[in-house]
Amino acid sequence: MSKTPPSKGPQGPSRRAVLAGSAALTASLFTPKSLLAQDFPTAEVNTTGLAVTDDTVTVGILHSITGTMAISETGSVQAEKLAISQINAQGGILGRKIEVIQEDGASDWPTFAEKARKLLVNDKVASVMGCWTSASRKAVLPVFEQHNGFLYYPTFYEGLEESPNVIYTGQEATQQIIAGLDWVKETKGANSFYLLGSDYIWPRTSNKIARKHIENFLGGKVVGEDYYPLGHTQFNSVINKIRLKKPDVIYAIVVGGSNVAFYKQLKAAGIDMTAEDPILLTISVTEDEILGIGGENMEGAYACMKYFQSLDNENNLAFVSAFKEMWGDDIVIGDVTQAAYLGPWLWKAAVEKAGSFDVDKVRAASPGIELTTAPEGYVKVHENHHLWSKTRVGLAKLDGQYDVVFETEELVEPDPFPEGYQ
Amino acid sequence: MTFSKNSLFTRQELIGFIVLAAIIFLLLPAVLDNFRLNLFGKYLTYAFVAVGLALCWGAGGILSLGQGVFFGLGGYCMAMFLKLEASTPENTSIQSTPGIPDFMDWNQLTELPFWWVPFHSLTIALIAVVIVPVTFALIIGVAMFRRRVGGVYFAIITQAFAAILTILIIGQQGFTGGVNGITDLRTLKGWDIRTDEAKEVLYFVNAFLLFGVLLIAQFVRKSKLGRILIAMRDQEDRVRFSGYDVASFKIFIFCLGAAFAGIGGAMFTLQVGFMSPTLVGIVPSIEMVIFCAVGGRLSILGAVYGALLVNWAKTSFSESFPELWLFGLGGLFIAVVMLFPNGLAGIWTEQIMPRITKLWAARAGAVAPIPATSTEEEGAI
Amino acid sequence: MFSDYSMSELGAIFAMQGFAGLILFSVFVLMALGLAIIFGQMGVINMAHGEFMILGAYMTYLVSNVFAAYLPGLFGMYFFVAMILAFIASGALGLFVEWSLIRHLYKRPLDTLLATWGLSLILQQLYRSVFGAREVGVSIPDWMMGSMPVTDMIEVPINGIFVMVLAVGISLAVYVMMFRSNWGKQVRAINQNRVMAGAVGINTEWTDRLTFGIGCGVAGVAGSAFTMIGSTGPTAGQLYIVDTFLVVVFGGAGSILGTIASAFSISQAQSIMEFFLSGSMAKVLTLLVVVGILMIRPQGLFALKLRK
Amino acid sequence: MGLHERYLLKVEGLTVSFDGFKAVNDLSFYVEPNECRVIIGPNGAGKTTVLDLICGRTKATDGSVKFKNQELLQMREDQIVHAGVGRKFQTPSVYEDLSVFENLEISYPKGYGVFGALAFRRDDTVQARIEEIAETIFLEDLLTEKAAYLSHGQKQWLEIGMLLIQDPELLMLDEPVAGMSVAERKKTAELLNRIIKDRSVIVIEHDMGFVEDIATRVNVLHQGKMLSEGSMAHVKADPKVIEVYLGH
Repeated sequence: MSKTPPSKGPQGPSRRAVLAGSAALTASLFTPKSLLAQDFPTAEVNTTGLAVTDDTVTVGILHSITGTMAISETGSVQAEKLAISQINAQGGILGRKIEVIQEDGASDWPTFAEKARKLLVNDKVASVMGCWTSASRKAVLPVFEQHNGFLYYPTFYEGLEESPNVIYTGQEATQQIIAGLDWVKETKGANSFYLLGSDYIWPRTSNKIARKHIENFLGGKVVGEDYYPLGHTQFNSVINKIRLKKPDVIYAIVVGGSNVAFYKQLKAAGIDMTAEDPILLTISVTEDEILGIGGENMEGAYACMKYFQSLDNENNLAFVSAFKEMWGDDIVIGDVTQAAYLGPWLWKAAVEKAGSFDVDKVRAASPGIELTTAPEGYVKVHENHHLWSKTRVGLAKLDGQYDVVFETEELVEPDPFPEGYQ
Repeated sequence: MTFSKNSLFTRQELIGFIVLAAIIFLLLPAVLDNFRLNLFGKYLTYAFVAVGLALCWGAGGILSLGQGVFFGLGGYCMAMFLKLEASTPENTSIQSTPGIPDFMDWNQLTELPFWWVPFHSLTIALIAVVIVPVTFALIIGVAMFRRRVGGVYFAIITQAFAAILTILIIGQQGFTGGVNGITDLRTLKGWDIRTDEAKEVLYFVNAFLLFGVLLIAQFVRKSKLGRILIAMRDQEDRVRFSGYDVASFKIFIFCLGAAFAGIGGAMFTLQVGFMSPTLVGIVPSIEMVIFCAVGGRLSILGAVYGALLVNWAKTSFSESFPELWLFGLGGLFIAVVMLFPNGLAGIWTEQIMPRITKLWAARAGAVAPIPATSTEEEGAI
Repeated sequence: MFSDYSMSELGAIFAMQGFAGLILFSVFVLMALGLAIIFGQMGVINMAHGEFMILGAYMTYLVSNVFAAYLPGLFGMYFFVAMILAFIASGALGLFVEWSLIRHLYKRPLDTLLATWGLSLILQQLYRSVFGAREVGVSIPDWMMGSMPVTDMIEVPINGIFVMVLAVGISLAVYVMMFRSNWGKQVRAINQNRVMAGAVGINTEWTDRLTFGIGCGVAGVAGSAFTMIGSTGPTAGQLYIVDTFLVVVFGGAGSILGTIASAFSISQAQSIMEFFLSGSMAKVLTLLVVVGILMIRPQGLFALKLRK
Repeated sequence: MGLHERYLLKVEGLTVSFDGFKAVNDLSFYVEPNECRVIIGPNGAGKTTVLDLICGRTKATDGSVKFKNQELLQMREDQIVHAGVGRKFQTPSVYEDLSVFENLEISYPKGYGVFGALAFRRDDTVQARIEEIAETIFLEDLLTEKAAYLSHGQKQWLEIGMLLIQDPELLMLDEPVAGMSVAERKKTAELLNRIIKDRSVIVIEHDMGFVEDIATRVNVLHQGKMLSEGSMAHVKADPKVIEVYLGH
């Protein structure tokens, strides 16, 4: 790995006004630590030439602002900016204000790689919050490993990865899937499942895990499995198949625009999810997606993930109100948005634990970091760079929010390479 | 213009080639840092496609909206070799089946598919980079041109091919890496392609190959075949009734464009470090056409400038105004079509050259002029 | 593949899939009719066709919001207002685009492709700036979202029927306009011989503009109808473009009837295959078959054999 | 079927129908070597279609076209050209983006294949031949001019030149003097008279004076069928012809 020392000392980050109204934020919950920059001389906290000055530190935000993925990634950008502005309002990290350089991945994986390189090589950012799809993460991964960058990745994903240069703040597949399947088996007595997904790696891997769990651990059976191309908008055929096979549960991992088409057509075909015959269980529809689908088309479906906007705890109430204050009252917050919000906080905690911005030291300090202030509740960084977190099941309501109907008692251990599910 | 010479270049064209060579081999490496140089290296891989399009579309009048298919096929051939080299049993020991690419393992494949096996050999992979796209182009070309499908229909059908291949690659992820593509490529015969030095070397390899392709393109254009292409574009029937089998010429030039695109794709994989279906689809295929159109669809040098300019604009525009760059790109499409149908090359030959010539002529009487100043202007385009 | 099912189930499958195919057919017809007018009659390749559809969808979204806020009592009826406004909005944009762009490019059909592609990028960003990057949810009146049981196996979605009725209605309207109205006569005359049509006193400029506008307007209505079954977002239009062009080309450009026949055969083939194969493979196979047939019969299903 | 060595071209039972409309209907005629055959007939009689059928531009529905005993109907256009049949279109079709020299060069009968075209060199023989033809078609001073800048008549000559350079045994000309000025017409007549000497020619023409000048035999077509065939004097006297041309 090359860690080229800068020739001209730390470069000043380009100052771009991204933080507005941070003073107005309710940050009272997050007890400010009064760390002063002079206690942490720049030469000591930054030995690898990152963009750290005596009073600022620069991080990158790398998401799609344009293209098909912009729909999904907007919430993550907003959450990351909120977290950063709150951290700054508390005095920043090691007495340094966070400055942000934002780059557009444009829903295009080579562009992600290119921008990641720019952030790491030209801008020398101390860490990056970014990526959404697995494809974009896979594209930037070699760049982060080569230039020893540090990425906080917010999306729930298929697992099968454990990079020293990434902290995965969303759930990996087993965390999200198994608890939900157990729940539907125990409380609803579900035995037969119809697996459905958009045709790419996350739904396919997730359904593979789901199938193994259903067949090997729950003693249930999978009566059908189907994949449609990304962006597909005609689901009448699969709805017919479902009606014919009469499964207890439709396990749906449809994403993007297809989601909207699928649920509207499901409802129009007379499958009333509130009747729970069959039950619809999804891991891909957050509150964000419901905005597009429409609450009336989603009502009665169950979603399984770690966070819902309606979570009733102090952390979350403060988070939701701060979020709305910054980004408007109409906004909704989904699982990934919350996970994105954790990124800057986890990084802050790790930097402060390490007493340094150096990536190697931050990495070493990361496992074991705890966050008691997370909106989802208590989380902890695992040795494998994923988070211990609880998994919850929500019931979709007409207003587009979920009622949390189930929550695991303990934190679920992340297991990106699950034995017995390969 | 003289008609008695068989020479490859006119004086002007020779100057054009030299200027472009100076820019690519000297100027860019001198002024750009490693990161930006690598970026321009990536842009230059698109130039391969654009040069092919300048022949197919500009000279031959065949607009393909599926060049991404060939770019992708070339790129995937290269990526398959690199992935196999990266997937040694030692590197992949945590898999249930070590020694096969990671994504195959995730998809419960327990052995390498037979059509992957030949890609253990670099020689075969390098041949495949050209042969696979050309074979594909040959099949499409024979089917379409023998039946005299052309123009708009050809464009739409090639576009459908881009859609089909994208869906196939994404759907067959056990064999292709799916939507993530083939990622995490590391070494080429033990040589680490991720280091800064490697990237620099690859830039120059890429540049040399591009000039090889440009020379081939120039040769084709200057040959009788090049003139037949132009003749075909204007009066296809006349060419046919002059005794030429028009379809075979179209097939040839389409295959040549596919070969160029394949080489470009392979160089893309080497420089960027992965290959993914997003480079195969409709959107990149159409963008490649715009590189060619911006450069001036007839000009092979223009195609290179077009690829550089549009991509550079895309990168810098999206750095400065991420939320607005689609307006810029869309506007560029429209402006080129409406205002500068001959692109940069047109601006050069219609606006700039005449002025320089005039200037030169005016000064010729007084002082012996040095036309070197003109060359810098082209670099600024 | 058939052995999994009993005879009565197979009967139901074919009935239901046939019906699903009919819905898909209606969707294809709606998508393709506007393009069949523009591409078939004028030879203009409108790559922004999907964006014109999405404009119609956004109009529907706006109208639904207005009704929900000011006329909640009439909410059940808003869809009809929305479709009319969608036609007007997309049509007006079409007129403007024809005037500012297309009319300069009639002699360069491939260039219209590039220019309209640029236009589609601009429209996408415009939608994103105005409506946000996220998809918007269009609430559909309740009466349109149910289904009617036919037997206990077979249920018929009402919005499917609505789309079908709409497809038939618009096809008829287009047919009447093309073959019974003065405008249609002029369009066909121009299509056959532009110079001569101009010479006999047809205002070719205005007829072109109107044709383009009507084609775009029809696209807008289609987009409006699609809010019932699909998503409304800035980039949703791109999803339709390949299918749409293939339907038109497969039918034989220039033939409205061909477009309808091609929509029918493609949709039925796809829908039957979808039942027995995975959705992705069904799509790939359908596209391959269409492209394969086009290679054998490039003029499409319905094309006149002409003296050159 | 007996061998009729005296005929260069045998057209027998030639028929083509477009969606049921028979543009050419059961047409037969024979052309001898060094003959100049003129086809006349009112508009829509199927004259141009006959030429299209012979040179392969339109596929026949039925019948046979034999050129030197080879069946042309099975052959591709370029193969028909190689067999020795040249065709000039009604509207001048030259390559406007290329120079006069390049226009002629493309028709030079060498390097027909893809790789032949790549390897083709402009040697002295090629150059001499092109200059010779250019002189014949009155364009020797315009060799470097772009074809787009030629006058209508000059374009017609250029296209004739492009055929001459291939030295076809059978030359088919579709209204070679249409749209020309009087002076150009005169020059063209002179040109045609020179070039029809050592080959067979089929000409479509309306100008009766011109036809009388050059024709060996005349075919009169009407509604896709042969109305009359023979010498100019013969067809002029044929009542059926008079009926069609002067009737009503």
